[in-house]
Amino acid sequence: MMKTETSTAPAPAAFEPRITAFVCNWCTYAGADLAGTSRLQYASNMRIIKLPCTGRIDPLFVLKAFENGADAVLVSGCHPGDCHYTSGNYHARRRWTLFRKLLALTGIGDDRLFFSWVSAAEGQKFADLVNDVTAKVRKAGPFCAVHPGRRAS
Amino acid sequence: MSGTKEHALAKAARETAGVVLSECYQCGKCTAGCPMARYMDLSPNQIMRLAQAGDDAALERLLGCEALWYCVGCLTCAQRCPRKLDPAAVMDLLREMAHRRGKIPAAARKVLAFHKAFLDTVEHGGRMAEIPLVLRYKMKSLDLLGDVMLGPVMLAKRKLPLLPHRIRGRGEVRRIFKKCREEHRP
Amino acid sequence: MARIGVFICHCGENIGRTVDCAAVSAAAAKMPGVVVGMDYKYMCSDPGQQMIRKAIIEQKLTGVVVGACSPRMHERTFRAAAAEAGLNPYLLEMANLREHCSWVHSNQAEATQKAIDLVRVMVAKVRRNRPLRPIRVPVEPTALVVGGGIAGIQAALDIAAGGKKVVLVESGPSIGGHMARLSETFPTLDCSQCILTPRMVEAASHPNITLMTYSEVASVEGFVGNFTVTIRRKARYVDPAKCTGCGDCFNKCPIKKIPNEFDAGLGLRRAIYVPFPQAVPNKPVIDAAHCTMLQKGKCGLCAKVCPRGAIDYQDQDRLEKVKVGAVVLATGFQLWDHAAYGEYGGGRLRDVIDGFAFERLASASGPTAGLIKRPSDGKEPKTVVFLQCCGSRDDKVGKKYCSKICCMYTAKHAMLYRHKVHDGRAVVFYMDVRAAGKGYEEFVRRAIEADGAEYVRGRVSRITRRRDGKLVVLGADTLAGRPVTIDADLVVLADAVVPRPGSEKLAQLFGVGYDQDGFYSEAHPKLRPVETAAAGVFLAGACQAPKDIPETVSQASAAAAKVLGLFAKPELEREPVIARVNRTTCAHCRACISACPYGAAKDFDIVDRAGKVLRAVADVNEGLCQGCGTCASVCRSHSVDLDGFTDEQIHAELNAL
Amino acid sequence: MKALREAAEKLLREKRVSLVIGYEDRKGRPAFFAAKPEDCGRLAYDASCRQNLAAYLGKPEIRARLPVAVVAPPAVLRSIVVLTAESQLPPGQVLALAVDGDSFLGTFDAAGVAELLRAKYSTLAPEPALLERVQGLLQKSPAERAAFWEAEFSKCTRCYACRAACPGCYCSRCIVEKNAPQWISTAALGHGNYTWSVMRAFHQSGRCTLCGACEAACPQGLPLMLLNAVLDREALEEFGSRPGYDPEAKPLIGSWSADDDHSYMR
Amino acid sequence: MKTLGYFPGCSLEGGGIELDLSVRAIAKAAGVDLREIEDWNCCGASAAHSLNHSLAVALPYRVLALAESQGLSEVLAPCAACFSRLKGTQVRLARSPELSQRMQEVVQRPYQGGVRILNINEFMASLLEAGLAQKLTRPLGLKVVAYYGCLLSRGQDIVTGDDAEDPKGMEAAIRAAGCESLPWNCANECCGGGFSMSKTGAVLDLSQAVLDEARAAGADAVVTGCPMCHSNLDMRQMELVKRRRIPGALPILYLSELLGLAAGLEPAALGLDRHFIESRGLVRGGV
Repeated sequence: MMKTETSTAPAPAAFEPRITAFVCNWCTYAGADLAGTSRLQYASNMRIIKLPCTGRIDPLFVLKAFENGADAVLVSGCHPGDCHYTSGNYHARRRWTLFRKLLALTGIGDDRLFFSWVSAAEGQKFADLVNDVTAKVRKAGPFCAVHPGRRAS
Repeated sequence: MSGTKEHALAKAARETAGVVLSECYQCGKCTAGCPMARYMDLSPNQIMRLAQAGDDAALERLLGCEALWYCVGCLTCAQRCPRKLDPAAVMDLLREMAHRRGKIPAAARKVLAFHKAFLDTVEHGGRMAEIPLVLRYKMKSLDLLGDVMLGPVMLAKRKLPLLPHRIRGRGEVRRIFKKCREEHRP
Repeated sequence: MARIGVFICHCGENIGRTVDCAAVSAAAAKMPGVVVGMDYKYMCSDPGQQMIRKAIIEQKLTGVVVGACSPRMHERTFRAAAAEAGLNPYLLEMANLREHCSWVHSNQAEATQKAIDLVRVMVAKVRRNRPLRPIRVPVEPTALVVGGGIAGIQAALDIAAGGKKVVLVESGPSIGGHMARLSETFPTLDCSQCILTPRMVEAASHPNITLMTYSEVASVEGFVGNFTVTIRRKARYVDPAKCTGCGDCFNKCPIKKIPNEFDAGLGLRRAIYVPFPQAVPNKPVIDAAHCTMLQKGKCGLCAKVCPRGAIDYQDQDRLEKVKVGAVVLATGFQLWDHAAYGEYGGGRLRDVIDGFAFERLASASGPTAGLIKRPSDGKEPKTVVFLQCCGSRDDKVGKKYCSKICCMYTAKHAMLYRHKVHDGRAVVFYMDVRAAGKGYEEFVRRAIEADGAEYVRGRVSRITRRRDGKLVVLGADTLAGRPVTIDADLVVLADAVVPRPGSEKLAQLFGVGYDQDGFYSEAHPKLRPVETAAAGVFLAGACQAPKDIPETVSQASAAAAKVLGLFAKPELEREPVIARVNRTTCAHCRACISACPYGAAKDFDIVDRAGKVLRAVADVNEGLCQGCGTCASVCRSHSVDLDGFTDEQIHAELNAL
Repeated sequence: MKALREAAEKLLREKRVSLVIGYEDRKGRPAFFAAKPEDCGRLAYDASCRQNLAAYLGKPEIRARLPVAVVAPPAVLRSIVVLTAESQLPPGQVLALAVDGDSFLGTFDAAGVAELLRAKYSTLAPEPALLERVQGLLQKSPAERAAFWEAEFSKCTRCYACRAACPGCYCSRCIVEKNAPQWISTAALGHGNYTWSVMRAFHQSGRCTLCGACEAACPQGLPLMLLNAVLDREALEEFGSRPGYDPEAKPLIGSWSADDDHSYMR
Repeated sequence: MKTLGYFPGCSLEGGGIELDLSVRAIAKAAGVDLREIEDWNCCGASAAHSLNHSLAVALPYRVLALAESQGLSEVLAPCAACFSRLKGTQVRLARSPELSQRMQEVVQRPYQGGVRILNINEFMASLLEAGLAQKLTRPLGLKVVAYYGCLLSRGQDIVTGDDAEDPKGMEAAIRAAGCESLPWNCANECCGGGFSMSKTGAVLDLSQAVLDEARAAGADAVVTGCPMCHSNLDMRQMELVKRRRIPGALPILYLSELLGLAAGLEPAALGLDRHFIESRGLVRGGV
């Protein structure tokens, strides 16, 4: 068992956010694989849902994730021009530009909903991204319990 | 950084000089462009290499070398380093360590004497002024004969104010010196 | 009733070190619908696969989740195993417990919890999986090879030798690529043109090869087995059918002072020209930008002297469509522009040249007929300084990577120079000499020991030109720990190898990935080095990464073998991840039709028996659909769904989190 | 008013349409379907007409009776163009009796509607008061915004009057009615109400003409136009989207440009 | 009248007084009011930097804090070394809130980061843009080389808007003064900097290389913006002449002097009479 200093268990009271990520199969999923093969260490709070392309991601998926208790959602796919399906990410980009504004109006802002381009070559970026998102959400705290979009626990 | 061991010097270089020593791949471009390299007993790339090693013997050679005192601060090494490192900043760090340790090679003592004279002057009056500086320098370096003629010529050229300016806030400046010195106690 | 089996792999220590695999399989066994939870040291091994097969048969499993490495690694393996046991392979899913979990986390409790979550998500998904059948599509047994350098030539020849048709597209007027520009080749010092030109001629004359020079890929449609590629045939202004290559036109052309790209600008060419004497096809083109007839309507001399009337000033770019089943990208490289190094003169010093320029100086067929003369004054340089890693291994100004070929060609340059200028000094500044290759290390030693090249370990900080014409090279000898200054007559920079301009755009046309430097990405760095993520598109040569000639030729032959393998079957199978439309609920708003990147979604009329149109809806063409799912997400009523990633599956995954 | 009635009557008399959809001359100005020329005397139009009659054009009962004419103030005209772009109106089957304030502007087919809009209404903009409400809400903290909507959505009874009133909601099977899987809970409770209203608004992005019919129809008085307005503003600013002017427009969600903004992407 | 904060620095009160005189004169001619930071202290120069990195930041911090508290949002630091120290500190503070916090404790003064530091090249360029060019009525017709040295050419995020390997920041001003800026190889080479007294031999070697190259380029004079460079090239040149290491004397001018001369100001008012190497002869009809 390899132990490093960073692996100390969190204090019991610490808030550990639940983060749901929707990623495309070709770029970000592969980038996350590269982070793994490169043995980059990052926070364990994120759970990935793999889809073929960011173009597949319906905003409903995001709302469902929040409804089910996610404290934040990440959507990540190929950089512009790199989409395996040539333009799925462009479709997605336009969708998110609008949807994030709509969610912001209802109180879900930039500390809850994250978007990124991570290519298959960007293992380091993926690891940094997970850490950064986790840190931001940790700071933002649990997704407002009274938010109308969350299932009453 | 996980999984890698970092020795004390590497840690200090990362924290105070912003240089991750392991990133140096010894290309020598720092040495190639250094205007002072030809006067140095250790070339800048050798200083980086020994700093990477970081063991006691390496440290002994580093802190005792003259080269540390000959960095002119021209920024060429950092400007051209392909690894975006700043070898001069590492030398700054080592120089401070050498100064704290106190064993300065004879050839470098004039440089140290000058720096000290400069800082003494500033600590005293808040500003540097050439006449007090030169006097202090000559006391410290015992270089009594060097440049003896320059002073009078400078005076003739009306380049030196006879009464150096002393600022109102020199108490404040002295306090700053004191605090910074305290921070630097090993 | 779902009967799911969950199999957790320790991957030796790789997963087991951080994830408590037994705990994961125990937790999985309690998940709804799961009837078997097991863990094993190496699930991908034969006994591991046997465990899965046995459980499928004995437990009558309706779905399987393997918690192991990334599905990109072993999904095929496990799906094949499931199929052997009689389970539809698409009823098996993988949870990525290695790349996404054990390798990236070190806290065992956290990693184990995450692993359980990942497995639960996949169990929830697999319960909603439906059996799918691969899609079969016919294959057009013609290959397209893009790039007519040695990689493209070799790939085309090998495919043609296998009895399949090839279309070889080259953007320049001649095939041959960079190899045709080299003087000699390391480590044998063969004359480059002597070994290359027979291949060029063979490619041009092979009955299975259609050569399209001065042509570029304009657009790509379709998919593996069935690409339709539109080629832009650039206007040559010379009808190749009539031209005999006699040369009267370019001997008479009055526009004489155009720097010849082939000679790295050291020689001159005319406005109508063949790039080099051995060009294939050996027929000229008119460089429209420099031709006064095409620019201003004045001159027309070439048309007058042409005995065959082959000159056609009205010629225009034409688009031509070719149908191909597979593609080999062999677009090669170019040298990075060292103008970015201000400290090396910023590209303004004429006697600071790149490696290709030196090749041309050293080449018997070059602008100096093989005499080493420096560009500024034509004098023979008595001291030549070679700088390795110029723009390579320097991501501050240039590129992070090692360009791989420079150590060897620099040694060759130093050697050739010393052979030609006996009283000359060749000084090589290097950081490391990377001479891993058959006969390579021996070659470098020979350059040093037998030919007297002076190797100095260190980079150069600055090059300036003194008024007497000397180039002052400020370097370091890091082994001696001292700065070194050399007064040189000529400096040769071993500039980094970078992809050709436009290669990223080409990659986008074919849906091929590329890395941050623009080199094409192979499907797997070790096990699928000539394939790309785009099915049916293969790689050869330096478009993938810097490579020397032997390596390039090897990869080209490998790509050809892949193409021939693909063409060996009349049909091929594709992943059945495709979209489907629920015609009952489709409101025909046409958003999916607008969104589909492949034109696979289209209008469809529902008709009654009499053929009367009852209603229009959207429909998806199975052959064209690539399975991105963009259509599904723009459908407001969710009347479009994507097999393999259905609404139900995703919904279940989210509910499992 | 007289001119409108005469034009409607003429269409029915000449059998150019089988039905005129308009507003009835009584309190509340409800929708009125004139099938006979003599019914047209009951037609009326003034500023109190809040319904968007284009909503009827998506209903199967009306589609079965094409061709029809519809009394159309500017917002309805734009809805007609949106529906045309989405292939919902068979060519030549819908005529607009264009009205504005108290004037009748004439009878137009789909192409004529687009031309009229470009000529006379190219500068239609959302009401400033609406944008101010949006701005006001955006100035609050996220928690306050959440609380605001919590309070509002808790009133929703899921009567779907908003959907019925909207010409954009012509799907034969609405996403909320899909039950395998059921993405949106149909219980009139917090998260289902939230998801419903947010998705309903999002489904109108690039298509909503800000006619206000949904909000006017809501028996609980939910401020639905805030959601529509924030999307409308973003779509205009980011993509230059102006729904309801171009009958050949590609769907905003379902098309893209390489220049689209992604400054928020990391 | 535009007001600009002014940090002369210690050199300009002594050996570099010509720079102070000429900068003040040209500013006056251009209608810019230079307001000296009250009670400023030494920036620490290379001495502080060499021996105590905290001091190397703390001393400039006090200057920045003073400037801010005196309402000076832009400060000219004509001395290249002072400029480099002040702006370098500014950049580091902006990057590290932690350092800002620590410095506030050491110096006991607040600083919000609201001061912009200008070097002499930027200052001259801004004067030209603001209309000084029209006042340069005496084109000098000299062939000069622009000498940037180290601290007006290098320093990441310190010297911005210029090319470290091919600096051009003085070109416009030199042309505006009716002079030709000759191409040469030493524009950004080092003169030996602060080692004038403590390692004089090195300074002589390095300065000689610069002077040799300037002469080979055919220059009538070397133009600089740094008092340290000036002192090494001007004062130490006497020694090189005396030891016959160089064939003759080459005048060294500050950029501000060059512009002052072109504006028709008196050479003495610009401090030309205080140079070690006689330079008044450069002006037509001069002494």
